[in-house]
Amino acid sequence: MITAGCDVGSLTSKAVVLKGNRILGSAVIRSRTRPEAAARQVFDEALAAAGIEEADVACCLGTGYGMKKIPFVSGTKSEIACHAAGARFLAPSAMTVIDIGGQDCKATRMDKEGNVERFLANDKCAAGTGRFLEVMAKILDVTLDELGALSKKARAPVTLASTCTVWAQADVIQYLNSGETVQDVGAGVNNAMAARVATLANSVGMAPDVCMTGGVAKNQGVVRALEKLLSIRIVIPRKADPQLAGAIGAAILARKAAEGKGA
Amino acid sequence: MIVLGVDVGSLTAKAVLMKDGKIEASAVTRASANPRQSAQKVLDLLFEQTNIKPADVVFSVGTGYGRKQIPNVSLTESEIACHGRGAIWANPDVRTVVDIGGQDAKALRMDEAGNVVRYSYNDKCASGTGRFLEVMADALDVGLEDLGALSQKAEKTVRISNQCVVFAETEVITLVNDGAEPADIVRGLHQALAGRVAALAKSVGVEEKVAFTGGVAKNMGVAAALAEALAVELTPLDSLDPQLCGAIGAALLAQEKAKA
Amino acid sequence: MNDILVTAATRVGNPAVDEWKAEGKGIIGHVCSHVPEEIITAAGLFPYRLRGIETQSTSIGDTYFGPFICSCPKAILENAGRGKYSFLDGAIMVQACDSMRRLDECWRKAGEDYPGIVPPFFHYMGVPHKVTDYAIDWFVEELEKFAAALEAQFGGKVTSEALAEAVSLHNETRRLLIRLEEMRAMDNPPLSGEEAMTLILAGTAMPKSVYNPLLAEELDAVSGRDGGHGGKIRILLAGSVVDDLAMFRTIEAEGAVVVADTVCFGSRDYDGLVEEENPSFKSLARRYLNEQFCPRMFGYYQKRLDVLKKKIADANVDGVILQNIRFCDLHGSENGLFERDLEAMGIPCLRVEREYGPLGDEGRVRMRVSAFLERIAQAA
Amino acid sequence: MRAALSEYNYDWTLYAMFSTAANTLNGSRKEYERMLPRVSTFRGIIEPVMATGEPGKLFLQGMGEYLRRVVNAHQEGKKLCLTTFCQAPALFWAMDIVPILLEPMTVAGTLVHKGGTSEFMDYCVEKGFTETSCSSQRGALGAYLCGLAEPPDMVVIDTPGICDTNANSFSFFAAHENIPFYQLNYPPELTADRSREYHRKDYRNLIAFLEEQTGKKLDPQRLAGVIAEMEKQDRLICDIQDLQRVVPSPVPIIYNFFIYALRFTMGGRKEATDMLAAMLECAMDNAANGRSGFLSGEERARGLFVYIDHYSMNLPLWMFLEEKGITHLGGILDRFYQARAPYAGDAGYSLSMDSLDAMIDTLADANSRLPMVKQIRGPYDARDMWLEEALSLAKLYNADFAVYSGTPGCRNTWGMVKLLARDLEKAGIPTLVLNSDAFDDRVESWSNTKHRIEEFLEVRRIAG
Ligand SMILES: Nc1ncnc2c1ncn2[C@@H]1O[C@H](COP(=O)(O)OP(=O)(O)O)[C@@H](O)[C@H]1O
Ligand SMILES: Nc1ncnc2c1ncn2[C@@H]1O[C@H](COP(=O)(O)OP(=O)(O)O)[C@@H](O)[C@H]1O
Ligand code: SF4
Ligand code: SF4
Ligand code: SF4
Repeated sequence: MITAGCDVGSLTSKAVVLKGNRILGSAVIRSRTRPEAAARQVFDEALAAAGIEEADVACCLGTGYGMKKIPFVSGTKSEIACHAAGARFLAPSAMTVIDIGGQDCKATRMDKEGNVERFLANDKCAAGTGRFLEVMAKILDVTLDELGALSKKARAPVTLASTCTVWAQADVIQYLNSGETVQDVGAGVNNAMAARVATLANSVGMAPDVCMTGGVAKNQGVVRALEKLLSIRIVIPRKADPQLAGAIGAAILARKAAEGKGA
Repeated sequence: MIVLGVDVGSLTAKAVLMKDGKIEASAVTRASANPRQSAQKVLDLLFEQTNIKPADVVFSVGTGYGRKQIPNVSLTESEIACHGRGAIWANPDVRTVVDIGGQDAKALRMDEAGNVVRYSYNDKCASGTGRFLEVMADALDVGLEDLGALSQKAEKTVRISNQCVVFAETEVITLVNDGAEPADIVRGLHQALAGRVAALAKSVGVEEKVAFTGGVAKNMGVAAALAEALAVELTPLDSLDPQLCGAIGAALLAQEKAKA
Repeated sequence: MNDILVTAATRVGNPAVDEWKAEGKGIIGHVCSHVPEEIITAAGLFPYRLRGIETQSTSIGDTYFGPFICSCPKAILENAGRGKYSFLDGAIMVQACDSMRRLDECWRKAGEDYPGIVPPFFHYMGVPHKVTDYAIDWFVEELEKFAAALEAQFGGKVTSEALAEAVSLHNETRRLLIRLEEMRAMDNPPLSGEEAMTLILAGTAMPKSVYNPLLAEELDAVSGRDGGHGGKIRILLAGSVVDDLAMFRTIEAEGAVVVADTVCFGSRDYDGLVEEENPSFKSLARRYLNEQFCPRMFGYYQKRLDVLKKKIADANVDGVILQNIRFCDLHGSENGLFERDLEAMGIPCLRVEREYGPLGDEGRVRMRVSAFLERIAQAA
Repeated sequence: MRAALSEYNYDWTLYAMFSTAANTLNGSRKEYERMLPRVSTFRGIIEPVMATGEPGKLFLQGMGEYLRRVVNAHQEGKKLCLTTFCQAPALFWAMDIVPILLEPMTVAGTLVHKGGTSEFMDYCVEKGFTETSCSSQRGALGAYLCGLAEPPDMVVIDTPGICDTNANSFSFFAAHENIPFYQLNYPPELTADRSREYHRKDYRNLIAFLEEQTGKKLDPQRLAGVIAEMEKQDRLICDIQDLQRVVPSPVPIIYNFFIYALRFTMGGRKEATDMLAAMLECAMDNAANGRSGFLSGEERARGLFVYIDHYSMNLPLWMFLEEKGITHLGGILDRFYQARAPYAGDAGYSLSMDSLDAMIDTLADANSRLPMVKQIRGPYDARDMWLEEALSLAKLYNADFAVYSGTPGCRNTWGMVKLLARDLEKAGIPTLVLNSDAFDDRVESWSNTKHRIEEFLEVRRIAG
């Protein structure tokens, strides 16, 4: 059976087409202002990548911030449930998922069946979201890809005002002005991010293995710092882009729905 | 006598050359991560426009976030003092200055002599800054310069509940998704920003006349909302570019020091 | 539902306020469930609980309060600053929580800049944080001072007959609201949480003498009705002050029904009757200190947990939403304890931090609520 | 919590650092150099503390002794009571209970741990405590919540009615650990008789509670000893604070910190008295020779700290002021309102040893004048409260400016500091309100805070 998942996030939209346990095709695009259009586009791209027609898809579920706006799906599921399912698929040993997306960060604990047992989401402040890293990367004049690597090259990472994206920004500028290296400041950024996430992960009561999903899982600096803070090894999905986890989860839940199991 | 004022802010670098108390040339450029480079860039732009040579400058003053990193300036001064000085030069009746730049908003009050008697910064959130508008302009796919005009087309105001830049961005995206008119949203954003900054200004005590400076002052929508929130009329600084106010203040100070 | 009730629940001003004013009688605003409203009623005045509803921003509030303060008192000051509370003849400030008690000086200071916004009668009252005989004695003196101040300002006399009458009037309100709570606890509640809250809120903005008969009528009208809420996930709402309907709407829009609460404006106001036999300031002091559902009463956590557990059992609750307004550490951290202890008993909990009612962002709360409801449904 | 952090107990680490540091001062230069690596991050403050000579040495020894008592309490068969800095420790010492002063424990941790106590603060969040709460408690509280310290047997506070955030963190801890809890509750007015009555009754109740917890009666003899010591300390503090009025001030600025740190922990014990006596001697010597308390000699401006100070990263505030020649005139933390203090007016207390009742009552009075308890229990502009105090201190001590430094966790002061600043400015005192956090430099880094202070001095033309 072929199913699909479409995850319209605050920053990016993702779609995945699944056949059994095989990803036939996937796509990631920037979301911006029109979720309907973004969903359509990313879904079409995924279908094209999979080389199939929309009619071949037995069931497609939507998730993410814009899920209520996706016209072609047969139902929706929360991001929490989808990331959990996606993480299970990508890393079958996962019991805890840390998902850092563009506008929030969530930690979810699952039971053996992969059901959500407890979750926490940061509602406080944008510090601790992917957007925080984007803003910082911009000031540091590096790409998102490069930001993660800075940590490795740092000698003495700075301590950053981590309570607020914008305040941290002021701090970053102040540090650069006083001659700190881009590596040390960049590492400070990654550490500040990790510190916020660690608190969340600890509060949810982590059980091993811990799997990280969402775009920020691609930032090595954050992942390493987080491992250090949590004293634990973090599993980063290799089977597919971790940013796709939500969409994959939606596709899996779509399959369950189509098979009449749950949902 | 030729003097120079350089203002390296968080988002833009500005420079002004003054000759015998008149503005000879000015330049604005986007600041990079390195303030020294930004300063150099804006100075290059500045001297390109005139046949005055750097060597002709008798005194220079640096200000702004990156002031400590500006090469070869004779003196540095805080942007608070410079904005005050610039505004009172443009209009001697000005007593309160509201400055909204890229990174922060400030309000200051001066005595007749232009000494700052009180000032305050925006509180711990970025909702009252130019950065807020930049992010929103981006999210709405509107040019920064066009926000002001757009807000004047608004028929109603859409309230933005999040103060946080990052969360407000998502909220704006959702609003657009829900079919709200960009113009109405922009007016809501302007009111939100003006409301926060008005609170700041009121906490130092608003005394007429009030001038509005900094890059955001170029946005008529914010200016209108600020005037409304403060219930005063903003005093226009004639033809002076509000974004240059700090650099002008720095140049004025340079002139003063050179004379002394 | 009666229009007057809906207006009173959702607007700062309402016809009951206008009518009362037209009769030339005074209105006293207050801000905390620990204020013995009976004294105000006994003085011939109308106790009105202040809210920050209908605010768009807190520009005036932010001028006086600092940034790290609960947005609720800021929103109240906003309304005051904009003249929306011009119908008040007096206001009483109390040591509710630290954010709220600073409304006293911030309001007075704002009065220097916005002339006329401070009501002619402005009284500060202390409320003990513990219950001992000397705390009750001290509080009784505080109540006497308050009553004397009211008498001096408004000329009425707080006689023991008037007090007895006020006590039975307010107890009547409490009894009606407890009846409402029982209806909500039914398997298929005849009304939604939003409707119930509308009824409750209205009472804080109307003279009880006007409110009681209207409420009784509504309760009779809905009793026995099929509310269509059978089989829905049943939620209890706890934590910081909730004085508008947005939170209820958000939760119920996701398909759940709010069947109970322990919030200020909700059950916190009506739980616990005042002794009706020869009521005195002492009986008031006892009632208002002994009901310690607010974490401002330090050291009574266990008691509050017991109340919560009882409500969960009575209303057959499936999950508890523990919300707090940002910077409300009292509720925020007590929610942490509740979560630990309730989850250990197998009761699913969701903690959310938010802004005060009208300043809140529904979208972010909705996302969490929907995932929470999924979690409960999955477990079922 | 990071594994490395949980290797050693929090309180034990502090004890080891302080006592090692105190010992270095007794040895030769060579021994000192050898000792330094063992006190790692703490080194940054040893030099400046040492530069103050005898008082600094006695300060470190006093803190070392205090911490020794904390870590050994259970071994010595004593009860440990978790309490707050604005609760007079004298009563506990008199009842043979070792008080854990939570906020001073946070400050000490801030000085000793690399990166301060931020990770411990985060640990509170993991236990369900709010991250917006006052950081002065959250630092050490994190360590106590995760069992990284000698566990307290009970909790006693006097902040209900004063500060919710403070009281709440203690009641949270007591509920979390399910241990006995006692609160002294203050009414809003300071000097009214009925409030004093309330407090005295409450204080007696507290004694009954402590007796029940320890199974021992309050020993009048012992109480008298502690009160006599407190009385001596009060006199010394008043004399030092009198000298601070001289321009230039002959009192080294770091003394303010020493005074409150030891008064909060060792008030009523000899160690604090010795330190204060040494301080007075040095200050008098400076005064006699017309010297300022600055190493550099010159006093360029005088600042009043209307709230607390800034502690993160090796006391940078004091180093900065020292470098700039700006006298720290103290603030609410070191004003205790003894009747003979130069600022006391009629709000002062006097200790009495006439009878057991008199001792208890006057100790209760002293308690009711402690920092925060006095200033912010009621409306900020009421009699004897924050505004009146700040204005009179500024005048009495010839302050050129005032600074509010606090923590975003402080609902109380953030609810009124804008008003205070406005009123101080109206009285001609330039006032700076900092957004930083005294204990957590992740809220605002010290370099940014310093930038704000420098800018203020520059714009308001203070200190040349
Ligand atoms: N190549 C990359 N390397 C590191 N981080 C990345 C990369 N790509 C994206 N990110 C991070 O991921 C975030 C977006 O995550 P995503 O899960 O797509 O968010 P959402 O689902 O909310 O739209 C970005 O803000 C960015 O910080
Ligand atoms: N043409 C324009 N129209 C409207 N707003 C503008 C314009 N140019 C700049 N701005 C606003 O001004 C801000 C930059 O202000 P500026 O005073 O230069 O900042 P800083 O001094 O902090 O670098 C930008 O964030 C933007 O919001
Ligand atoms: S503190 Fe900063 S990141 Fe947090 S809400 Fe405010 S602007 Fe956003
Ligand atoms: S919500 Fe909390 S902080 Fe706000 S007024 Fe109520 S108790 Fe106070
Ligand atoms: S600093 Fe403020 S919040 Fe912290 S204990 Fe003191 S009064 Fe309370």
